[in-house]
Amino acid sequence: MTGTVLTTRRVDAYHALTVVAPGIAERFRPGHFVGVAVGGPQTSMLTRRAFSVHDVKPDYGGTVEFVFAVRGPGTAWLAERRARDPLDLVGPLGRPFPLPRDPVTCVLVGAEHGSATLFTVADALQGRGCRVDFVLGGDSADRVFGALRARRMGETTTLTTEDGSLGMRGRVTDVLPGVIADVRADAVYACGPLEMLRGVTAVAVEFDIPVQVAVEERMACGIGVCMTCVLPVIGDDGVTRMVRSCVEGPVFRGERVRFDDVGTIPFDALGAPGGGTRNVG
Amino acid sequence: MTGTVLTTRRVDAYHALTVVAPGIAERFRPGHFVGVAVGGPQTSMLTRRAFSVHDVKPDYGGTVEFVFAVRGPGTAWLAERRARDPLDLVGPLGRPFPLPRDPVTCVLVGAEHGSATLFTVADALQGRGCRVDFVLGGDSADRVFGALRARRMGETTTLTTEDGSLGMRGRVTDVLPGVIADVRADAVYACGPLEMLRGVTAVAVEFDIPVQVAVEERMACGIGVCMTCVLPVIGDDGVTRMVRSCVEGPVFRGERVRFDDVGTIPFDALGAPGGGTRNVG
Amino acid sequence: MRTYLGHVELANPVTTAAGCAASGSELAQFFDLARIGALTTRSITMAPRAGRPTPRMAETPSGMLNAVGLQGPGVDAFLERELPWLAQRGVRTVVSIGGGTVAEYTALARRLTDAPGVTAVEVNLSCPNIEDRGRVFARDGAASAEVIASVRSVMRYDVPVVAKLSPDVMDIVSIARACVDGGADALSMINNPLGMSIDTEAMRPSLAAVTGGLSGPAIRPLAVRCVWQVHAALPSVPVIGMGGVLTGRDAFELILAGACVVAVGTALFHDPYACLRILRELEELLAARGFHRLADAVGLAHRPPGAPTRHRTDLEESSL
Amino acid sequence: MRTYLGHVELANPVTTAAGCAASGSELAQFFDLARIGALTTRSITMAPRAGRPTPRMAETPSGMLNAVGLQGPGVDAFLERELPWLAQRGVRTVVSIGGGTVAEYTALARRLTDAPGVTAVEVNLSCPNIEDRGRVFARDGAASAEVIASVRSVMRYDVPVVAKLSPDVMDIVSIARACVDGGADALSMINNPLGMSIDTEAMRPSLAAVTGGLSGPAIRPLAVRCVWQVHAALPSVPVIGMGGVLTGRDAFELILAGACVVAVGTALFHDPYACLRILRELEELLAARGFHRLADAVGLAHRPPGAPTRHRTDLEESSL
Ligand SMILES: Cc1cc2nc3c(=O)[nH]c(=O)nc-3n(C[C@H](O)[C@H](O)[C@H](O)COP(=O)(O)OP(=O)(O)OC[C@H]3O[C@@H](n4cnc5c(N)ncnc54)[C@H](O)[C@@H]3O)c2cc1C
Ligand SMILES: Cc1cc2nc3c(=O)[nH]c(=O)nc-3n(C[C@H](O)[C@H](O)[C@H](O)COP(=O)(O)OP(=O)(O)OC[C@H]3O[C@@H](n4cnc5c(N)ncnc54)[C@H](O)[C@@H]3O)c2cc1C
Ligand SMILES: Cc1cc2nc3c(=O)[nH]c(=O)nc-3n(C[C@H](O)[C@H](O)[C@H](O)COP(=O)(O)O)c2cc1C
Ligand SMILES: Cc1cc2nc3c(=O)[nH]c(=O)nc-3n(C[C@H](O)[C@H](O)[C@H](O)COP(=O)(O)O)c2cc1C
Ligand code: FES
Ligand code: FES
Repeated sequence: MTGTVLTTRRVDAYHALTVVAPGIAERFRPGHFVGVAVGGPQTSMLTRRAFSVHDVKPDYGGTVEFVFAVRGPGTAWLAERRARDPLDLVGPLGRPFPLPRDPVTCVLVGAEHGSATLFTVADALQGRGCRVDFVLGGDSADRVFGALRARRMGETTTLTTEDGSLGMRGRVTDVLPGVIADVRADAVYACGPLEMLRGVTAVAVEFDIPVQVAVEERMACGIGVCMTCVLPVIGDDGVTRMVRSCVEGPVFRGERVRFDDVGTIPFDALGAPGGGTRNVG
Repeated sequence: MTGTVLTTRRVDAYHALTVVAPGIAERFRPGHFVGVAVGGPQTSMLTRRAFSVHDVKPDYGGTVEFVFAVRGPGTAWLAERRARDPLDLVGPLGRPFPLPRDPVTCVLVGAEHGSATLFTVADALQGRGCRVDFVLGGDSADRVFGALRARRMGETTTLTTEDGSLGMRGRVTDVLPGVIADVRADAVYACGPLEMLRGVTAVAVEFDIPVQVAVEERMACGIGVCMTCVLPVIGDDGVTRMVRSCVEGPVFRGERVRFDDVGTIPFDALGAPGGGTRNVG
Repeated sequence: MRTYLGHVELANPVTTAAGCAASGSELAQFFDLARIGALTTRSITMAPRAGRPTPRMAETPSGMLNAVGLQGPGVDAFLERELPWLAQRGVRTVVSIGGGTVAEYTALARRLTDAPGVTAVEVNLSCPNIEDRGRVFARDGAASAEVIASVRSVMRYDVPVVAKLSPDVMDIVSIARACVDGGADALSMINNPLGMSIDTEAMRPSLAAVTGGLSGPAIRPLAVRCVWQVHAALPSVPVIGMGGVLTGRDAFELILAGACVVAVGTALFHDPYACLRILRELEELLAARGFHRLADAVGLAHRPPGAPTRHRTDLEESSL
Repeated sequence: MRTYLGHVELANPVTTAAGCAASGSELAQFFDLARIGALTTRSITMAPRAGRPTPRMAETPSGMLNAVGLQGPGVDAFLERELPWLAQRGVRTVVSIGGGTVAEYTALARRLTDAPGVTAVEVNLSCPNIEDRGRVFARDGAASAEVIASVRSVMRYDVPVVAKLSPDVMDIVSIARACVDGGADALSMINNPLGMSIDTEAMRPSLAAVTGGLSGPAIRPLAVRCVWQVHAALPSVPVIGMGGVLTGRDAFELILAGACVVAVGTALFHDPYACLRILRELEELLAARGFHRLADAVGLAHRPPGAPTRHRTDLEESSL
């Protein structure tokens, strides 16, 4: 589980670490994430940090790259890693993005570090003959990750920033309807903050096309044992369950996620306190 | 308080760190120690580690060197420090060795890492025209610190190892009476494990010469506020008190330390439970 | 390195802690569950439970807070799917149960009586007693004893009943004693002390449930103290020790304090292989110190100063 | 950033925790003691006390255990040397007192009544009650209330009496309420929970006293929870919060939970300048969030979700 940092780089507001981790690279599929131990020996930081895999490469038996912004002490520690430092990773974790069988047109929507997740998805889609268009956003130009690469890979790339410093002023959801209409999209893939995923899902539902979203919930384990990362998701049977985003997600069909009820236990969820489904097996 | 590591070196079984710390170097006197924060940001290791200062130099405004053996997680972390790493030190701490006014003959006795403390003492003594003889010991040759330097500095140097791999087989206390007699010592300075300090003190008392010992007790603060580092010491008034080895020591007159009662509260200590001195102000 | 929980033999002393291994199958991808002493289930409740809203976890210095709220499928689904899955794989299973009334605990125990594959029942007493204004059972010796006595009376005689205690009490020994008097075959400690943290950015409690259970190495000193006190008072009662065990050294610490089984909880979140690693480290530690049997180390730190280290060789036989 | 402890004004909310600043003079080499809100003394006892044997301390994850046993010079020497030294330097001084009987606490309080320079008296209730088989006062609401009432009755009316509570209880709110009913002007929490560690090399308890008090960031979640619960139940009672405060953020966390004064203990062992650093960091945090008065932040995390952050501007005046 202990890999070695191969390279570190800064990309605008983000840091990227490439780690030699053949066991993870080998089994990787787009949408997977890794759990990274932070702080080194005797650290007081007990929980692993989750990061989407940005890229995998075959070098040195297999490397994994992830992209992050410094947010708290764990990411601050990661930002100080240097080449050759050991790094303890668990992965690949989570359910990857389902890919269409047919060569359809897909819009890939990313905000902030969420964009980093999209490029392996784009690769895989293009490998199946899909057309890929990007919509990437962020607060400001330095927080829009991967614009250049998107321009190289995508048929079209639309950028948004809240402050107007790059692309259109506004949010990805402001431009998404136009893009979907223009490219006649068949499906949407989205990564980013919950609020954005909710908006993207609403747009896709409007256009009646499938949307796959990758959510981020606070995770203590990433492997399905702690039950802390749940959110209300409607199952095939129509029943809402509190499902774990680490093993049943992080990728969900957008319209199945009850975005408005995240952070609550909906009264009609299976096992909700005093709910109608109490005593339903 | 944050210094910068200037150099690191290995000396047999020991590690030595030289740290740029002008504020400490400036005020240093032989016998002082430093409190070193270990583990870096977000560490779970809360208490500073105490190390005697082995050497100070004027380079870069003032450097401090200390010598240590890896013992637990704190010293393991220190052993991994590299040049230019920051290191958080508090010091100089403790009461230094009192030095004689007259140019007398002193035997300096060290065991294990305790030997590292003696060289600045030797320097200061020689600066006052004292004759210095060394007795250094350790479990094995690689644990006898500073033998070469002692040979350069001392009139005589006697080495002992438990396994006979260097010098005489045995302990410093086995050879000390001979050395004291041979050099007609006027005073003894000693650093090392408690058991050794007890033995050295007994020898000095036998010869009726003063002995200064530097003790090591478990310390949480090193600055006199936590009261964890106490040992029973007889005061000028003949009363035994539980005194703090960090501020009232670590250097004591050997015969004042009640070695046999370390780890207990002697019944006649001031404030002992149910003791005769209860209610004595 | 076999050990005994009451008269039940376990191949080794390392188990998962209740609620830290979900249904078991999640960990099975990482290692063979049959290799650990036992797997302890999450606390099973009568009805399925959706648990508490999120955020359910917050990291704290050397620990974490959780407020999961016993999310689980309910006893029917547990008996139908989870327990048989474990039994088929030969996994020794300690079934943890949680309830809001004595009757609910008893009903759960009754459901387990005929279920194959129940190695022991651990009664999670850290549940609010809905008949006593939500006061947690574990904080009240009489209520705890009542639950234990009732569960004991319906469980098969050969399935040990383990009372799981909370450290949030005035005197853990009196609660332990009440449980043993009530019929507990073994004791398990410690459940999470109640803690809280505040997100200083949002200026609100970090957890949706406001307070949560503290776990991880931060609480190990509390766990060692509880195990020590209870073992000192009740040396013949087997104790499952838990709380902040990350390494074999930590497990050994609880064993020296008096535990004959050690459960691993939060460490699993950090290291899915924690149980087997801890077991290996513990075996190495014991071997390095010349122990041939685990029982020789159980409670050894209680020996009077100066006593030889091996004076308790009769412990294994008398561990019930 | 002034704050109030009862009707006594402190220049700022940062104090030392009892027993963590020795006689005060030790810290004076590092900074001017008059710059902190107050200095809390070690718990003063009637007779001089030699304390417990060594080892008295052991490091634990994000914390430490101590068993100092109230080593100190006794009240005579305290009044003769330590208190005047502090008073001369204009140091606001909270005098902590410890006793084994109600009478002893009362006698101590009486000795303090006429002593100049006593800003407040903090009653360390975590002492064994020798009249109740050594049961710690703080674990028993009635015994705590008796001590507080008796101390209150002999102390000068303008010197607040602060009851210092232990987290090792079933229900901290009921103890807090008993103390307030007994006459406590303020509450202080938390004292060290009881912990233990075992040296796995020696296979013996790490501390000579076997068990010891756990302090440091490991216990902060317990401290936040206690302050929160007590502030929720008794919002008008001033609380001195402590337990694992290392930074301004940590102090702010306790303030948001309901503390109007924050004490720094173990952090002083790591950083002799901790009090002033924490004060500066706290001031910066408050300024960055637009607080003009400390009182506006006290207990703010209790506001109902969605409520504006500044709804408690009347708190300062009513903080007694
Ligand atoms: C599936 C998944 C994929 C992610 N991918 C990325 C990525 O590619 N790039 C990136 O920058 N960030 C990503 N995140 C968020 C990332 O995990 C957090 O930014 C990081 O944990 C913050 O750690 P910290 O110590 O710096 O901050 P702190 O806020 O101090 O962290 C404290 C605790 O909260 C948890 N936490 C805090 N924020 C989050 C969050 N947003 N999501 C989950 N847990 C959180 C931490 O894991 C830790 O346990 C992802 C999160 C998830 C769940
Ligand atoms: C005044 C003084 C001077 C010292 N000088 C030196 C020196 O020059 N070279 C050297 O190698 N060692 C010296 N020591 C001992 C050194 O402090 C310990 O080896 C070190 O603290 C061990 O830390 P650790 O994390 O590796 O071990 P751990 O055993 O894991 O430490 C755990 C805790 O115990 C304390 N502790 C452990 N051993 C000792 C000890 N022997 N003395 C005091 N506290 C201890 C630590 O400070 C820490 O709080 C000195 C100690 C004192 C008191
Ligand atoms: C996320 C989580 C869920 C838990 N769920 C349960 C539970 O269902 N029943 C129970 O008795 N204890 C539960 N516990 C408590 C653990 O079993 C254990 O007693 C405690 O966490 C201390 O051990 P640790 O520090 O190794 O985690 C839970 C702990 C955690 C962290
Ligand atoms: C070494 C030490 C000595 C203490 N002595 C006392 C004391 O004499 N009286 C008292 O009320 N609390 C005493 N305490 C408890 C502290 O005042 C404080 O309540 C506790 O340590 C939590 O704060 P912290 O984590 O900041 O240290 C002591 C704590 C330590 C660590
Ligand atoms: S993070 Fe633990 S179950 Fe998902
Ligand atoms: S180490 Fe704290 S008083 Fe000496």
